[in-house]
Amino acid sequence: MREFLWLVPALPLLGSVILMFGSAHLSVRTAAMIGVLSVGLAALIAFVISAGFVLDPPVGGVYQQTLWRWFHVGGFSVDVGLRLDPLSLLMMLVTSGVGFFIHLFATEFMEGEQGYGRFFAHLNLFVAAMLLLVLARNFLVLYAGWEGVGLCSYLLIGFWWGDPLNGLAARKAFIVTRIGDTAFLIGLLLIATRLGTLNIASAMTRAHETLHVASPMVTLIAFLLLGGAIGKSAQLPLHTWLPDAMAGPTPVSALIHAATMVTAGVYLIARTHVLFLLAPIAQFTVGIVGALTLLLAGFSALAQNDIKRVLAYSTMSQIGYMFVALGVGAWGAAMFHLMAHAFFKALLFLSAGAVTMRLHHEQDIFKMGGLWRRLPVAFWSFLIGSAALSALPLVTAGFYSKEAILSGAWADGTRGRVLWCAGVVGAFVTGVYIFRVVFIAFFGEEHTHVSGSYGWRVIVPLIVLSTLSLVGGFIQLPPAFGHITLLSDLLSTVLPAPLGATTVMPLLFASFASISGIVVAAALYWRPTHARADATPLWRFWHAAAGFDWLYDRFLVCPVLWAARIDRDDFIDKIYSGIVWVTRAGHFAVRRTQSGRVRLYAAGLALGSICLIAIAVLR
Amino acid sequence: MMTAAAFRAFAPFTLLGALTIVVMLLIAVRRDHRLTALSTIIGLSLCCVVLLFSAPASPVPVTPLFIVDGTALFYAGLVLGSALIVAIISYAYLASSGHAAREEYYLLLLTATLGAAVLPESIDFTSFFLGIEVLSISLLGLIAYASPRQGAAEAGTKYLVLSGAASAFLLFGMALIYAEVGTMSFVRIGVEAHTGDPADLYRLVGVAMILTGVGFKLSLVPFHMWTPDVYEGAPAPVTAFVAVVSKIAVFSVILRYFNLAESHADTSLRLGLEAVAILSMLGGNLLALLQNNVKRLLAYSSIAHLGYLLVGFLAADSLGNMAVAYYLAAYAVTTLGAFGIVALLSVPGTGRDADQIENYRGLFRTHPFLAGGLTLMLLSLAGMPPTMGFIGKFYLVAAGVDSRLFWPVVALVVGSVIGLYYYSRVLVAMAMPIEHVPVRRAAAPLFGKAVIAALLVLLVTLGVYPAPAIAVIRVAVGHG
Amino acid sequence: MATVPLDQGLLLAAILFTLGLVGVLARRNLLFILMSLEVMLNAAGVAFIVAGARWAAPGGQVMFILVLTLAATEVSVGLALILLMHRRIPTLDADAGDQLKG
Amino acid sequence: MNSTFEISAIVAVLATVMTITRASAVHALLYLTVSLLAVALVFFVLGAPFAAALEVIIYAGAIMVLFVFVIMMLNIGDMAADLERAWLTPSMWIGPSFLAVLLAIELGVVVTAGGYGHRAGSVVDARAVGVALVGPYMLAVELASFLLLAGLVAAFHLGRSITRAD
Amino acid sequence: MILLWLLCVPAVGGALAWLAEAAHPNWSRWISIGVLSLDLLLALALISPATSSGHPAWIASFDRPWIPQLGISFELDLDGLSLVLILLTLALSLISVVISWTEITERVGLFHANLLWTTTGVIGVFLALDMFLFFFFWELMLVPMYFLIALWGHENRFYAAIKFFLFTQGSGLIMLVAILALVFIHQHATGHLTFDYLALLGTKMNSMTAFWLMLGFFVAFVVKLPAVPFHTWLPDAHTEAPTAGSVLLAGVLLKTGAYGLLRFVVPLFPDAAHAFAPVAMTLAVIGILYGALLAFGQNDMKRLVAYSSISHMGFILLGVFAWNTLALDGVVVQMLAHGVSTGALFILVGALQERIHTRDMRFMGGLWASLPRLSAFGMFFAIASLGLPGLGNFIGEFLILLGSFHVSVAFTVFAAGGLVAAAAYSLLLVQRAFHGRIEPFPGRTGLFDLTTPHLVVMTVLMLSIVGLGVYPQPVLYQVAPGLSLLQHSGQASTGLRARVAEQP
Repeated sequence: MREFLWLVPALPLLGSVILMFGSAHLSVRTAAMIGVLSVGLAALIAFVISAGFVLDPPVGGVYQQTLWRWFHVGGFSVDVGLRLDPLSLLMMLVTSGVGFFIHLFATEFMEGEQGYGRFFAHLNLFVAAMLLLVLARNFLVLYAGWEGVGLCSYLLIGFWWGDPLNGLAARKAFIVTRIGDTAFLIGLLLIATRLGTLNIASAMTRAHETLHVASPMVTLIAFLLLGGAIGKSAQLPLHTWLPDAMAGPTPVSALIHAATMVTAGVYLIARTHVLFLLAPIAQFTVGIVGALTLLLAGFSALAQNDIKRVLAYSTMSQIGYMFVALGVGAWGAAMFHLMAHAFFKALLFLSAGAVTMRLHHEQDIFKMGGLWRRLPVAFWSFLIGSAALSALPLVTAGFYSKEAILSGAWADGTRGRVLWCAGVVGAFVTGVYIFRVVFIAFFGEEHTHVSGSYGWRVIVPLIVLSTLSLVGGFIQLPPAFGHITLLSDLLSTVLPAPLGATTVMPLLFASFASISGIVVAAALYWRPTHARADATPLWRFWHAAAGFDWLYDRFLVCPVLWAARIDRDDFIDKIYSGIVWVTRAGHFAVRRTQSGRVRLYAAGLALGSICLIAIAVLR
Repeated sequence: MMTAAAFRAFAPFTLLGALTIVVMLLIAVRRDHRLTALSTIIGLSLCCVVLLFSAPASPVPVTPLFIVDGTALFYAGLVLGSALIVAIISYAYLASSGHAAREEYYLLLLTATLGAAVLPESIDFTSFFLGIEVLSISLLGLIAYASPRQGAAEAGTKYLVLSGAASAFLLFGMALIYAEVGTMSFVRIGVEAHTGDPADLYRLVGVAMILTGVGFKLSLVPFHMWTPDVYEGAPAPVTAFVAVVSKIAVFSVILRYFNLAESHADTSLRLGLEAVAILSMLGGNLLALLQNNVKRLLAYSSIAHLGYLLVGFLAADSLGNMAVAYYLAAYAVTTLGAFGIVALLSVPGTGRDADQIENYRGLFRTHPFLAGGLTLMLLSLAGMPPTMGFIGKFYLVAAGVDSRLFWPVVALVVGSVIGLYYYSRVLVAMAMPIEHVPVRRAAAPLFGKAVIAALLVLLVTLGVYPAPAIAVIRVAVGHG
Repeated sequence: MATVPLDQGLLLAAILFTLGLVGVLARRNLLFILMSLEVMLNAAGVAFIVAGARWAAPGGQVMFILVLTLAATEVSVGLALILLMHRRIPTLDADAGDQLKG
Repeated sequence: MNSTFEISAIVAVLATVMTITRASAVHALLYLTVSLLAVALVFFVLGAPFAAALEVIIYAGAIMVLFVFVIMMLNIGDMAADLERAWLTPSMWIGPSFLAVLLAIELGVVVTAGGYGHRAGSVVDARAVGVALVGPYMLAVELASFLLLAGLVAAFHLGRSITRAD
Repeated sequence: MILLWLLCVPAVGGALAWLAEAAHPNWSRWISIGVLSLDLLLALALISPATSSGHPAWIASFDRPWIPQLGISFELDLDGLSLVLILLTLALSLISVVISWTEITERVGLFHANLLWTTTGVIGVFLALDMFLFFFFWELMLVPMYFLIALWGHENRFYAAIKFFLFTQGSGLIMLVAILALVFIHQHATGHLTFDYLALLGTKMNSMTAFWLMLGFFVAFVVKLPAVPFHTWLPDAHTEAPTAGSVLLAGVLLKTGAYGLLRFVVPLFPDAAHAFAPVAMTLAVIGILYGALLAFGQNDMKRLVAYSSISHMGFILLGVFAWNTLALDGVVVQMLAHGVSTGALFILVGALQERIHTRDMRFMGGLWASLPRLSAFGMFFAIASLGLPGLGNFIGEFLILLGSFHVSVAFTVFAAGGLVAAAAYSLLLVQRAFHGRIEPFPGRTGLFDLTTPHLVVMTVLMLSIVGLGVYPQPVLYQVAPGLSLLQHSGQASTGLRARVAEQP
């Protein structure tokens, strides 16, 4: 069965190609079928392979598959190959599984839209690229998936291309992430030249063997990889694309935030943890970046009125948690949270989508209100998602994964304690901002008219994801809670360090923070009509996410645009124009001597002769 | 006094002289344009044929004034061949004019050719000077010919005055040298120059003044100013003659003088010549840059081409001599073709030739063959493959590089680039659609086109496969 | 016969030559220009005679005769041209003929 | 006899100066004739009696007569002389004179510096010249005849054009 | 002998196509297609069979005396590098004929003649191993190209054509001087006058001379490439040329510059080139970034693509002067990929101009609605040009960066910055032309989408660029022996001679 591993990325790719070329000829129904079935089949195969993997692990815990030799130049070769180990297995399952449900949801959500087939073509490609990314055995193949993900995000964020703003957001997403990608690529060049290979496993081995701990080289490599991860995972300071990426259709947001794209950075760092272990400074930086991002994003989420933007900032914040985990070496916790986050964030986006699709795509939470009665399915889904996000203790997956991270941080010495504090503050803020949305949007007075009804393609994904958000955490419980270690057992062959907290105090403290956040939200926003606070400078500061966009605009974008504009005609060309001008001037100057006057001509003759004689005589 | 071998070797030129007399007598008997033209053409062809037969007899001295050797025969052949082509084109040109006295034209053409043809053989100041003057006086008549044309008399006057002054310089220079060394024979001047006083001021100044005179005939900067005016004022075939035949002849004789009298050794003269070469290349091309009159444009470009030739001249070795020979051949074919096409397009009765650049608009549509021909000619002038001009320029640059003539080669490159601009202006004009009322154009006669076709074949064949021509040149001038 | 220093003879020729040149350059009347040309050619002839006298060889005189031939031819053709020109534009001003330029 | 050379040379130069400065064509022509005659005397002094004779016969005789014919044909009168005077302004003179002075200085320096005190004066008579002409210079004579022929034809043709133009 | 045929077929075909116009314009077109297909088959027949032990560097040779007096022979040699580039040339020429079917309606015969002659010249450049012959073809290809621009171009065609002509011809003459100097230095050293490239390899000279001669060659090739600051002819020429002209210019003619750098500059003057590498690589990096900046600022779509070429060619210059196997292989792939992707973009711009009669992106927007296929292809090739992995350009750029990383980290890092810039301008193109608000400009209704011939052409191009990106190994295999020979030619020319002599 494992030999069909290549089908997992190939099927969505095939679906994408068929849809791309055939979208003009296919009916909406067929397009949806192809789009969903390709991912569904991939998910099924992934599930079967995973089952086989768990039940009958291959030798060494790794299954590898070489498809073809990509290129072989001067002793340097890159193979297109796949690698299945517990880490990629987890990612594969999450991506294909969550991806499938998002696809299913999208078939209904996107009904009646222009370019239905094109949408699914891109969506399929997105999943295919992500699967390639996670399954890649070679850094360059991983990079291919990495870029493919970036491309698809561009295509999908700008899906409604009729509005130039969407295009702008899409371009911003691509270019900002590409800055990180370029750093990543340079890191790859460094790996290739220093370690002589781009095969991930052998590169890690060689790094371990040849590079010293904290040597400048390995630190540099780690930082460059971190650059890539920051870009894709929307961490500081390359995070500005993510809120704007909400311009895309809601299923796209779900896909970007839950199953693909933003998790790639986390995956990359987990994948290359050997390097980060060798470079403690880089690893700590990961944690710092994560902590800063989770705080910044958390506070920014407090000041948003657009339901999707709140979710976008919450994603940044949650990825920040994962970075914190990576920073403290709680690799498994990061992956655990990644998985849990995939469930509840997909759920949140889909339920938000379910809300907006009934409200004529109204996304301002202050224009909603009282929806819990009108849209019970969406309300309950959103509520479960919110609970998981704010890590409501005991019953949600988010609680267990976040606790794993915080205990990991707590266990990591002084530096870890600092990160732990940030995490706890973040947990409090998370509770506040997400329940602010819940209270404003779903309770209070009704402001809008609700129309239509849901089909099964909306309801089923919501139910499934709700379930997973609630019970998905039970695969890994902390020692204090029964000590289930399914996940850490699985990952133990690839990722070092055990999962889970050993002490109870910090755990209780964090739980308290989450709950108090919810309570504060309830206190503040139960009566949402008085709660608008747009005017205060503080609100505006956080609404603009601390002004990073403004800063970049002012100091990076504008200068480049200015330079491009003033140099549109290429000042170097002016040099040549100058030469031409001088030549023409020379022409007109010498032409004046051709006056037609014979005596002048004779004077020329005489002058020439005089000069020649002078040269002859004077030497 | 003259041996049989000398007679045989000199036969083409004797024949040419006789031909002149015969044509003159023919005109006296019966004024008939076609007859005169035909006898001229046949006679010139005959001279060319005879020339081939005198080759085996060479090298042989003919009186102290001349020597018939490979170099001489090669250039004489170029002169005679070019004259023949000019004669044919002239017939096409004059046939369409209503001018009454067209016959003397051929007479003057023949005397001019004679003057030009004896120059390559000259090894003495007397023959040098006489050849140039026979050529110049005949040209004076030709330039002012067909006088209803605007500017013909003006062009003639300018040529008269300036040519006279140039001749005076030339003669004075010769006299100075004669005063210094006591001989007018090139070879003996060379000997004297070697044995005589190194500070021979008379000789140096003499050569400088000779160069003034020759520079005028070759229209080198700064002695060039007459060129465009005369080219414009003269009938197109005469322009071709001035541009080609007189240039080849004068260049060959000055080349001979410098080779024999070994003035190349003199650094100060070389400096002067380098300056003249550079000025000619740059000045000629600059002057042509935005020129709207095709004849003037070609005149300016010929100034530049003579400047290019000076690079080979300055190289002053076997390679340089061969380069000059090939380039002159290429220049002859190309310039004859270009002016030939101008002549074929002109209607002599209208007062001016087809010399405005507007006249060439849409030529590709109305005269595709001539337009295509002119395109190739201009490409050759610009030194682009697959034409003789390309090989020629290559050869010259080779000679220049081999002799380490840094600045002249730089000027050649710069000049060529400028040249490209104005040649392509004409090319572009021919391809443009006709906007205004079409200019009156002659319907070129078939034999005129045939001449152009022959030139084109030569141009391309020797441009793609120049080995035979180079072999001939190597035999003729390679060891000169 | 007494002898003349070579440089004196050539000096005379040079002065005559220069004067002729001044005439060519400074006069606007074509007739005068033609006369000045004759002066220049004559100066060249003088130079040849002087040079020939130095070497006591006939070459200088031969050359002088040829120069004389040229002078005669040039004057005849030149005068014919001047007449032609005068018929066309009734002036002898050399500067008037500037149709051909540029 | 050296003074003969000097006197005639000075006369020749002065007459030439007059030639190129006269406003009247006829006056100029007369001065030119004087100059040519003086030059003929110089030739005689230099030992070239044949050349001296030719100078008188052909230059002063034939060529000058041609000029006279043309002057008569063109019927140049006082008006033309006034015009000439008007043209002879300093602005017309200065440039050419400057050039000429430059050339004169150059030639003068060269001529006097390079003469090395050689003297000229042995007689080469008409016979010697004649022998040379039919000897080594035979073909030159032939060519000179073609020169004359060309001049003849050209002048003839241009003359025809003049009558046609009437 | 087959090499001679390779040259003669398009040369004669051009004349035939010209003459055939008299019968019917379509005759010219069909003749061109036939001739180019035939030539393509000839070239395909030369692909050397894959064996595990590798294949000889020189696949075919042809050598006859040409101008024996000057030591010039008509020497054609083909190695994998030449072959690959010739295949690209022929394929793009063939495509040019197809896409000109409706665009060119005037003087059809002459157009195709010029097109085929350009092809001839380019093939000659890729084949000639006699320096004179090389220069001959180098100049020869300019002339028909000049006419293609000057006669069938757009509004400002004369200016553009002359600019192109002057730049390339001027630099060509400088190269001529350098060639001659090299030949004479060789002659003085050995007493043997020859223009044979293989004989001239390893000519001894002092480092100053070598530097100047190298510079002479370098300028000629870098103008053609083009690199900053000799690039300003390119946007004008590309913009004003007819579509086929742009395709040939970008796809093929620029490659002759790269080929020259590979074949001549470094092998002939290894030490000088090595010493010069920092300067060249600086120019390359400036080219990459500056070209991108200029591309970003354009309103004219064709100009944007043209400037993007400058940016891409910067990578090639970088790779050549990195001069290791990785970089050189990258250069080859980049040449092919750039030829295909930029060619395709030019075709699309041409098609767009045919439909909406403007290239100004300010007057576009939302074209996806009316021209979905064209827009989709436009998007695809824009993405290819920004170097997405899986497409040919990425392989080229990656290998070049990897190769140059071994040589200089700093240059590589700056060059990699070009990837970000490429994303900026490529996406800007897509955004402004195909996406965005559907502007109600007049004449924008009832536009017809790409027709079948165009679709076929675009599909072929797309597949080839995907193929190049996914499985470039066949190409790398073809060029490997040639490249390794080049790399070793500077050091041991005698050994090279021996290796050449081994060929049948």
